[in-house]
Amino acid sequence: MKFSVTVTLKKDVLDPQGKVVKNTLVNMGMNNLKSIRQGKHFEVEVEGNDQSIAEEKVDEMCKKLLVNLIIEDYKINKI
Amino acid sequence: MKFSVTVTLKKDVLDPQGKVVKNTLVNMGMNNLKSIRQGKHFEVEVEGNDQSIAEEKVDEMCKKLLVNLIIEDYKINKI
Amino acid sequence: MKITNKIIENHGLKLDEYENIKKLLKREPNLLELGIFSAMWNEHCSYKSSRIHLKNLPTKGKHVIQGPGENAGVIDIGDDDAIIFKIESHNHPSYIEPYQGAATGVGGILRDVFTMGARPIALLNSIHFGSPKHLKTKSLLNGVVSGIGGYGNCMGIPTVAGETKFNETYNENILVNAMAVGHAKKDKIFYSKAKGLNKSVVYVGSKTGRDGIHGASMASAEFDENSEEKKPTVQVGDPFTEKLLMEACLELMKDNSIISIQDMGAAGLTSSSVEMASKGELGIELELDKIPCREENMTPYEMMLSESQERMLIILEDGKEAHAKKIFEKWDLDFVIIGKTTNTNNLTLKFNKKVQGEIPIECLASKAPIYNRKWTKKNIQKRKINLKDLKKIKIEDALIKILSSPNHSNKSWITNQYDQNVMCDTVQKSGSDAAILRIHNKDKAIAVSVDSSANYCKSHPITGGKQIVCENWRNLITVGAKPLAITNCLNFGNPENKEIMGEFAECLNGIKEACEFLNYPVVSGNVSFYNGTNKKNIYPTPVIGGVGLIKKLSKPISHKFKKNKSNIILIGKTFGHLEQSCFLRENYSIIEGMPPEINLLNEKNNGESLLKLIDKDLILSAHDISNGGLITTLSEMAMSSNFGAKILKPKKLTNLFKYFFGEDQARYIIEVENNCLSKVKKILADGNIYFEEIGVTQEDNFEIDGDLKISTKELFEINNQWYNNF
Amino acid sequence: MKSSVIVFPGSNCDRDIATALEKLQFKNQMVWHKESKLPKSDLIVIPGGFSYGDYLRSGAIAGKSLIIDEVIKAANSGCLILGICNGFQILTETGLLKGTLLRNKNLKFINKDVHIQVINNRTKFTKKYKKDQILNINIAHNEGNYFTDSNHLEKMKDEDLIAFKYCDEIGNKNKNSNPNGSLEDIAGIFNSNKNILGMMPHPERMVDDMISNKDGVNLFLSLLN
Ligand SMILES: Nc1ncnc2c1ncn2[C@@H]1O[C@H](COP(=O)(O)OP(=O)(O)O)[C@@H](O)[C@H]1O
Ligand SMILES: [Mg+2]
Repeated sequence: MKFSVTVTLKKDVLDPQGKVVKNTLVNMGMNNLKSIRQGKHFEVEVEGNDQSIAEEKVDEMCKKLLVNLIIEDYKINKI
Repeated sequence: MKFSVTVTLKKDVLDPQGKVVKNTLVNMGMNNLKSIRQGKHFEVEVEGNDQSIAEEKVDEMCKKLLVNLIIEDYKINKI
Repeated sequence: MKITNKIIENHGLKLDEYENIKKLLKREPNLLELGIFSAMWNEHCSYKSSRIHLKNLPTKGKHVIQGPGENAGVIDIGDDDAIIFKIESHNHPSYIEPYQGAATGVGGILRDVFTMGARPIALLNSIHFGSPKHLKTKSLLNGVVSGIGGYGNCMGIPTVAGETKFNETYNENILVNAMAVGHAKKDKIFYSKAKGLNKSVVYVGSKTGRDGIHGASMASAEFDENSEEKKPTVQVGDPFTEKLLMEACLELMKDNSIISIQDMGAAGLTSSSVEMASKGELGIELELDKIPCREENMTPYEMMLSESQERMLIILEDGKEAHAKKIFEKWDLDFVIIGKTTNTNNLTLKFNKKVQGEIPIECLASKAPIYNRKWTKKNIQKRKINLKDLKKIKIEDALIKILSSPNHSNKSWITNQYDQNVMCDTVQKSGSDAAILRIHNKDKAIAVSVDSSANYCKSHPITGGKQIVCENWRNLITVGAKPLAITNCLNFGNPENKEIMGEFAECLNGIKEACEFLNYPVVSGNVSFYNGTNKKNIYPTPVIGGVGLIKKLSKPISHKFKKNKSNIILIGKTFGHLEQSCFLRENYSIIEGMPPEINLLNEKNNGESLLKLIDKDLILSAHDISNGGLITTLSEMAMSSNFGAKILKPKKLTNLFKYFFGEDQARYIIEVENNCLSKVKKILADGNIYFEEIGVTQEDNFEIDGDLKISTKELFEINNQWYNNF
Repeated sequence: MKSSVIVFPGSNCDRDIATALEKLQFKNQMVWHKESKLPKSDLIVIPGGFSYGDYLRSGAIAGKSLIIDEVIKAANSGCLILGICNGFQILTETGLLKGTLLRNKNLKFINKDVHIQVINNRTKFTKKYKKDQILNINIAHNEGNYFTDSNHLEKMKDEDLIAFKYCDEIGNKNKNSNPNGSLEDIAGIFNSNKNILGMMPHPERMVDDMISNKDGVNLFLSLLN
């Protein structure tokens, strides 16, 4: 069973990477770009047939390792 | 108008991050984890009302900067 | 908004402090003003509990250009060169978010140094963690080390020395102290004191966000179970922007545009503007609408208390604005004139064309509270240890236990994550007593080292305080440097507790005494109180960072054995003091007793004589004897080289454990070639220095006559395994 | 010999390489990335460091700067180009060198002295070294794990485009001697014309006995004549 996990920086937390990427794109002429924020993405495959159990497992992985809950939010989607 | 861009490593490209993350999770007891691959995620906001024009812009950003086409694939979604 | 007791408390102010504020203002403050008071009056910014003790430290000397009170201390190293350095703590933020906490700690201390006109040339750190068995220790260690590396590596400043220690009293409150050392031209040093009326006050660097609002008051409050939930917005470090800010500032500093400059550290815009005005005895007026903001709808309160990183405040000479702006634009940084100096002696804050807050500067600075907190003398835990009562062990096993322990293990797992070589002036890096950095394009160098001894300080704070200064002094001497001055970071528990305040006062007395005797002044420092949780305080952990000078860099001295069949000499007397030793701690878990005594006269004579030997080029290697005693020191010299040693049994002290593991102070090991031996002995004898010839170097094996024989390779592996398995 | 060192925001080994070049008698100048014209030079160096903080991908943003078009032009007309560490990463991002540099296999920054072997010594960059000579040289990077597709790897082998490989002090190549996991122990590569060299180790850090050793000197001396 496959899930995608999207990890984003919380609102109000500085995103140094997004800032530089935005400036670069604007300098390259993309002037209708309003904002860009960078995050992480994981594609996780777990064994088992029960979606809710599997999803719980993935949630545990996020909490324990993949996500820094102090500065990041996350979303899990079945794919 | 907001889009999400997901950037993943191509299939045959080594993913050292994913590998270490996987080993760590397995060591933490997540033994039904089959695979995990790490990628990037962007939240892009562009001005304008025409979705197809906006999407084209985002596509251009991907090709010109956000993605290293030699080793990475990407997907754009309206959000 | 009515200021309630709850609001006052949330700002970390006591009710009587609030009454004091009303008296000074002759009215009630509004919320913005209250926030500003809370930022300026908290422990971190006001030093209200420590100031009366810090006053006693010796801060002057032949080499001192600027002592405590500025962003960093400045010393003269001859020619037209000055060294600017300081250490600072970032303990609380690093516990909450180890990577960002440690990274922004490094960023902060770097700004303190380049604000004064120095190009940073070295970073050091002292990091203390809880027991390795504690659940959080591993991820905290990992996060802190990568945070320190992440910031310094990106800036391109070598991280060259430090110390890493584990002890369960840091389980819930780790220590992350970072030190930066910079080089400047003596006649190009910049200060924070404002001068002149109507001068432009300029904001440069990153934009202001809602980062770490109330960070300074957090650093001044004890942790409790809820603090992890109370997380304020964590500051994220942006070393790339800091690198640009550094280059831009150094570029602007080449001419005479700057009147005064101050980084925005704890309490951001508030403390930087107040500090500049207060030193210059001026007023300052800020138009907050002009502050470059990262988020929408930021309030004056948020702008004044934000601790966003990588920002500076500059007061410019008339007519230099356009020139300065051009430089900051070149480096893609914000540059905005946000206010001016005034003659009102007030901090005046305007927003939407209205005055939103106005406070006399002196209320925030010189009239901030100062406390003479109650303190009690340390109750000494006497415990005489009789070795006969303890389980018998072999010397070899005891040594292996020490070398393989977390506190003594080889730290290359850590130091390999730091770029130690960038800037191409690192003559000697981590792994030795002190790092050596060449002054760019010259043939002189400085040596740097940071040290602490929490166990000694806990058991007898005065002796402990003296001991760290001496150990730091010794670490510089062994690499052939003349110790010039120190910076210090005083990490302690809750100062409202009499015993903790006693530890502080007594440690400081010890530091003072040693500094005075060794002519080793304190030029900068930092105090971090409230390290602890739920009434459990950390061990008193003052950290000393020292800088020494090597006038002529010819052959750098290290602690590696250099040659086969050379003579090993022990300088200093061995009494066999085992209480508070690694030997008892690691092998028997005995932690009571007095630390070894400090004899400052011996320290001075032994150290100065060793310097003489090094100056005359008479020795091959040198190492000071500290934790773990003689045998540990000898094994370190062997493990780091290709040679072993054959050591004789002592002639006088018959108990081998006392002789080999005792931690008596003021001792060094030196390696001397045969053809220099008689000269060395003569100099030591002439100086009335006690020494013993204890053995010779040999190939392959580390050996004590008849008692122990182990290959140096094996020793190295034993010493190397802990981190790699952690 | 005239050299130019390109300085990007965040470059931090620019002074180091300039010092080394000057010490070895190059006539060197620094070129700020916003300049649109390159001064006439025989050698262009893209130094190490963290251009743009290594944000997004190391080297990616510098690879889009104005001056890079000039570097590409110069490269195509045969000018010698040396990319060290971040410079190597930038060269792969611009396409002047093929392949890419992934995160180190242990996901940690690595700074230490390692050994590398000179694989091809018949080039303008390496001719003063002996074939198979082993150098002791400093590395300092997060992303030095070289990767490329199998076609390109074959081509590099056929055309002798591998400059250096990681090894141990006697030339053995195995897991322990490869610090970052790079494909076939590759530490540095050439382009087909062999006028471009990208390498992760820092030769500019190895030109001074007081600091390290002189194993990097011959790279610069090779370029001088
Ligand atoms: N966190 C660290 N950062 C850099 N260097 C470190 C760190 N921890 C330890 N070291 C280095 O490891 C070596 C051993 O440390 P330590 O045992 O504290 O030395 P000493 O007893 O001489 O003060 C020193 O060279 C020190 O600089
Ligand atoms: Mg030492």
